Amino acid sequence: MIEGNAQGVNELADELKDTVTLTSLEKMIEAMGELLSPIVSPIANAARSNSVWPLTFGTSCCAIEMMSVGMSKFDISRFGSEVFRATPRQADMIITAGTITRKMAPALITLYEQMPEPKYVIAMGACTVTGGMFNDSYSVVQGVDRIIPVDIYLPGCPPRPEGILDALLKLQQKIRTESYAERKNKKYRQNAVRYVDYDTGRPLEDLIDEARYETALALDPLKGLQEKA
Amino acid sequence: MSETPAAKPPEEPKGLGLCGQFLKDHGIATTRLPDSCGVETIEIDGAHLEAAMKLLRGSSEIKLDYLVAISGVDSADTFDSVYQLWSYTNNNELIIKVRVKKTDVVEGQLPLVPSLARFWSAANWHERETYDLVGIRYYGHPYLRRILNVWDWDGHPLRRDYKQLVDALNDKASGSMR
Amino acid sequence: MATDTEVDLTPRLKTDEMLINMGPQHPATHGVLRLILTLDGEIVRHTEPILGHLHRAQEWQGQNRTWFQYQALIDRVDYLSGMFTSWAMARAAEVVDGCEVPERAEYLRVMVSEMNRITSHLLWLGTYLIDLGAMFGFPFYPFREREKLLELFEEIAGQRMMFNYIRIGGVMRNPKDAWLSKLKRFTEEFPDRVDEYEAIVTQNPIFLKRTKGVGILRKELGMDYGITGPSIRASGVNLDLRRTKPYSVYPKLKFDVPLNDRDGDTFDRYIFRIREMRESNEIIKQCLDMLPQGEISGKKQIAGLRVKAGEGFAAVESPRGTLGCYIISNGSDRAYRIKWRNPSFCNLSILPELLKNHPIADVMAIFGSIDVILPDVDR
Amino acid sequence: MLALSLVTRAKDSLYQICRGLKTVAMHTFREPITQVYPDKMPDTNIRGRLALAVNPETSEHLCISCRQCERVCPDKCIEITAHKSPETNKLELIEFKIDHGLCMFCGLCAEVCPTSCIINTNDFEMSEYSREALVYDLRKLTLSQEESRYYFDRKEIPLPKPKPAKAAPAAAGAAKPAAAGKPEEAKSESEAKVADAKAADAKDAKEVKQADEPEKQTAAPEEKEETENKEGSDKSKD
Amino acid sequence: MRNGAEILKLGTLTLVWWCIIFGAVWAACYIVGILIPMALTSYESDAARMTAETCRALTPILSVLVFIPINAMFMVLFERRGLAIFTVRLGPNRVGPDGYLQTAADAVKLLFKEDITPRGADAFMFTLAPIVFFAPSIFGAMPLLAAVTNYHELFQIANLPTGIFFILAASSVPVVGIVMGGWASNNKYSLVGGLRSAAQAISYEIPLVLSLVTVCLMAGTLDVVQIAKQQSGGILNWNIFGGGALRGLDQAISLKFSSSAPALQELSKSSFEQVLKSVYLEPTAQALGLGAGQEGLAGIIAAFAVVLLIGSIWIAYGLYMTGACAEINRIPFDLPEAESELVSGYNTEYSGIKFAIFFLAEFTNLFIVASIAAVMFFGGGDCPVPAWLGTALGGPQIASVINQALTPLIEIKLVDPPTLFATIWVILKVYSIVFFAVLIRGTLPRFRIDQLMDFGWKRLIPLSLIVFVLVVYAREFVNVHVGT
Repeated sequence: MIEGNAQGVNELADELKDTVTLTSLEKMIEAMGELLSPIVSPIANAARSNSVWPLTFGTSCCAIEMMSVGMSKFDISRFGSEVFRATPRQADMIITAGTITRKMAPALITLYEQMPEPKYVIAMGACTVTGGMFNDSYSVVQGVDRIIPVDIYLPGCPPRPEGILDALLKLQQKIRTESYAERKNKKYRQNAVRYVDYDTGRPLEDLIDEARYETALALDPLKGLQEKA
Repeated sequence: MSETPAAKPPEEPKGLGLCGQFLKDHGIATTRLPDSCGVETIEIDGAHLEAAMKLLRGSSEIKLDYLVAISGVDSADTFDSVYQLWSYTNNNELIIKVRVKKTDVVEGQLPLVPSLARFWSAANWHERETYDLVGIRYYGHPYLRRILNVWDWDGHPLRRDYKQLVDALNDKASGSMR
Repeated sequence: MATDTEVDLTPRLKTDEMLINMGPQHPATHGVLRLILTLDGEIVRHTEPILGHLHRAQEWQGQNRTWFQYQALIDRVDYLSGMFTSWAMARAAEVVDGCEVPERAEYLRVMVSEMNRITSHLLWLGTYLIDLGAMFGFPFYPFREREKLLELFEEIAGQRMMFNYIRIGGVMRNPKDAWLSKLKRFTEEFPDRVDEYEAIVTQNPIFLKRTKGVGILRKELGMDYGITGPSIRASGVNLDLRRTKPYSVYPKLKFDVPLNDRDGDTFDRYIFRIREMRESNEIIKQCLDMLPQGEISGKKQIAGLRVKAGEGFAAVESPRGTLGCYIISNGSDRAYRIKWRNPSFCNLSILPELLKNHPIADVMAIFGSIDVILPDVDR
Repeated sequence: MLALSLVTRAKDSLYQICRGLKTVAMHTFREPITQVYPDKMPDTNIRGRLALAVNPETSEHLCISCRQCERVCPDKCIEITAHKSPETNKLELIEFKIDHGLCMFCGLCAEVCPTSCIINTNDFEMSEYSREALVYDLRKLTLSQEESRYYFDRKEIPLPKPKPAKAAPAAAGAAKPAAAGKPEEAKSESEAKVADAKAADAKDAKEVKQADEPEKQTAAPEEKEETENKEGSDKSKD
Repeated sequence: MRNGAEILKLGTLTLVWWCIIFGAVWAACYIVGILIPMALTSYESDAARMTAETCRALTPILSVLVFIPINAMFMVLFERRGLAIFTVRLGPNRVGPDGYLQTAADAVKLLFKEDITPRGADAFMFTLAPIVFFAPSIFGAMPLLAAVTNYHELFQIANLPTGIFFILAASSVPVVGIVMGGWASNNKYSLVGGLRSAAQAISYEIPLVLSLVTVCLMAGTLDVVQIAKQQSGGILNWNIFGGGALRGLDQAISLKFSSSAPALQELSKSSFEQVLKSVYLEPTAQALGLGAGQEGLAGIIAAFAVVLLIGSIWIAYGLYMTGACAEINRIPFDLPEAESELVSGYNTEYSGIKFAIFFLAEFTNLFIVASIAAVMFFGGGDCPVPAWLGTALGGPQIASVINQALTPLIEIKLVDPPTLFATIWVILKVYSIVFFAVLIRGTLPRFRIDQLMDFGWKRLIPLSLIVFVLVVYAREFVNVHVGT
């Protein structure tokens, strides 16, 4: 599951990273270096800040408020962010709406890594900022910034939809002022290991657990009784 | 409150209740426990559980046809598996407890209770959950594996002696007040 | 010409089975359910739900928080109907403790709970239509009415979703007259809005095709799996705790419990929820008329709130079914064991049965129709 | 026959679709219900950001460092540092920290506060760029006099009692005007402690129930106060 | 009208964007097609002549290339604002003045996003797919250009005698792109989406083509320019009203109107009847071989045939729109990218600029099917006001006033009034259809794949065949466009 073994973690993380080629204009800008970046960056940043497409990612209560903010009364579309994309490949921002548990953490990391750069994270709600009211639960990740880098922390349980708009505005402010190089140099601490094999469909855990169960049964004194039943 | 609250402290039950009598008629011995808030509560031996459940569910007079919940309780000296049964047809209620003494549990193994999942589908996930959280092994369950926690979780969190794992995901963070 | 329900979905050509891993992040799984579907072409042969992606240890929290603290927390068990989770625990604690609840508090509880039932069903309606593909227009309308109710909740409880309003022994706050009149105005205009939804959805031929005859839940099967709530009532089991095991002031109120006379399909489950919303509206109206004066709490709301020793199980009829709470108290300021009997958990267990031999597109139609809330499943 | 039924069905379907389309299209002529948030702030009473109120009339700080809120908080997001002042022998507040990233805005602290000091404001714009910025200290938490007046008015909290007339001679530290209300408050604080510890006995006389009923409090034994104060100063070392 | 302000805002936005689109396209065409050749005429060399000719020949392509991205941007904005109006909210209104630049920001952002090729994907096919998806919408739009610009000389080069055939052929290519994208992504959702798309496109191509063939049958030609020309002269001449079946009525009424002087009443009355007789009765009688005394019967049959024809064409239009919605994957036929089932369908793995191309092509396709409908059913660039009514309302005077006002522009060939009016009418018609598509998107849920197939094969295809046969017979009794 989750281990502290940093070496193994990094190796596995590298292995499972699924981005292989970069062909975007961003790459070109990088190649041209300092020359073009100051001209293009402001335009790109202005465009980015005004079209932050969130990923449809919601785990619990905050997801409902995230839904509400897209609805008529609060209408996130005014800021151009109503395009909730279901696939991380087309999203710019992930609002971690709701508690992230240890079981969910690998999925969240996968999603985050699947998103194309530049990507932003809003940690929404007490659960994802610090763990909140579940801060001593055995199964809850105490703050989503332990597994992915967070740009905006939005407290509340759940935050009001206006709070989300406020966070979005602050994020837009941040996007407008940051530079590409800054963003690129940002590294984050990777604490969790994926244990689910998302590629082959049948999860690893099933197979291993079944095997374990079988062994356990073999040792079980009541196996005969069970077979009779 | 429309129903009478059990304000008085639970006194010792007088005799067998409706269901207890019914089971006795069919040759299954039960022990009556103090009523929990006006609902008949019986204790039954694990070996007879399946037979008793089949009787209670099938007979027309009792017909407890809803298995509402199965709870595992880590009591002081026993592991309890508590079955909440309701009847849709005649509004009966019954609580059945199967108790496994902690002293009977082999060191390093889980307490054993027979599974109902083979003939009562509702029991399937409840038993898995109880196995996961309280650590009661329901033998005869078709697919007894952890349902809520990850597959290689250590320990059973709702046990009284459960020690929480501390790692990079829940240690004391510098920024947090905890 | 064969009707659409009789379309033979068995493939003539035998092909390899494909595993599709739906979730835990998928737009249609309402959060974080993970379904491992074994597909034969587009037909689902086997489903394995994997839960626990939102397991937040609510029961464990119950043992480690005082009663007073835990009351504030349990709205999160089923966040769409927080009033009901509060109420279930409050009832269980009251049954164990034996304290009286003032009548005004009971009426207020019924009122806010029925409001909450409406918000829950409205949200379900919106998301269900999103599941069925009408994601750009219709879902906005139920949310509009939901927001009106949430405004009222905010006024009386201080939060839009995590109310912390129903307490052990009573309720938290007395509503003002302005609040009551606002609510009254809402109840008067709400039936028109429901008519509007029905005009768009109920007779829509595409909607009918997607829902009629899909995911038929047999009565016996449902009872075997312990299904409760509108899902089982749509299949003809008259299990509504407000009627069968009446609690609170429900016996004094007049309302219908809609009941089906055949095995319900997805469409029935939809129409039953619509009807339930109308009934809830009626209940609120009656409560507004009958609301007595008096105290609102029979137990002092203090930090050291205690419940007498004992054990008990109490349930309320939540929008999703029987929401029960099994409490073992040893007389201290925190519970010895709290076990939740969540309707979503039990209702979800039937999903593999219902999905069998349906095309993959029906996974959403069926899964949406049983109205599952993931924290209610995972706790 | 079959053709006729098909035509009828097609006609019905078309009609129903058109009915739906009409209903949607007619929404064109309804007023948008959108609240233009950054331009227009919502006007509701919510359990928002936590803050420490001052007395709206005298602008003295209401906190008496009784630690009720710290103890009742389910998230343990409140941290109070207080020490016993050597001159007055009363508790003095040094630091008050609330981690808003941890807070779940349940309002329990405001409920149990005996002096209506800690309140939920209507503010919800708390998002920050860093985790540390969410931990609010005493300076950031304390409201101005006007704000306090606004919230006392808005939330319909009864105003704190004016300081008793004979408090002035009792207080040794009369040189410090801000602490003038302390004796009275210290008493209620000790009552709160007792009430909390013995809540199960439910002795009504010693109970501090609601934040809006501070006037019901009665005097508490003096020796209790001493012990509680010691405990408080012990805690403040942590 | 409690929502007057919002509707007005949407109207202003539409006008402004149309001005931008037209300004851009107009300027591009003018510079490349007219200004540069004009400047080159002074040089009398082969090279100069060659260059001028090349420039002229490239104008249609250039106009499409300029038009498509800007137009798609506007359409996305239009849809978002339109949906916002249906759902009682405001829609994007922050970027630029009142949100005019929202989609421009989106486009720039997508341009600068990281472009990911997933591990295990076929990189070549993965890159090719959006191109294959997008390219047909460029060259497929080409033959329509001449039809919608009132056969302007610059765009004549793009016309084909078998224009509609070419357009249909081009419009069935994008599905190859979808299947390629779905397969190359190495993602099960993508694959299912791509295969669904293939099945759907094949099924719905047939009713779509058959309904257009019905129109071609009435027109007697495959040339879109011819079809557009035939329908000129007001709403009664359009194919949606029987493709000239009402032309006789039109002529008759125009005679009545044109000779409203009291002295000529008698004459006009006789000519009214004569016209009706010559247009309706005689062909019917001729077709049925009826004698002189059976005018009554012939009249009834002629009336019946006209009604039948118009009814059939309406059904054909319905079929066309249904098929077109399915072709371009819009709700209720958006199964290939069904969001609640297949995450995002065939474009699940696409990001950045490739996704932008998919997005662009989707909306361009919507525009193209709407403009096909406008040309084939709604008279192309024809003014809906019938000629006689226009005359009565003073149409010619207005036209001459406008002509006079534009004289300086006309002299430098910047403006060609017929082309201008034609394009304005086409755009109005196309956006009406687009608006309807938005309304449908806001209302209907999605089909299921097997129901979709059923609906296509068991309902639409038989129905389109029936319509086809009905039109074949009905046009025998009515004088439709053929022969004018």
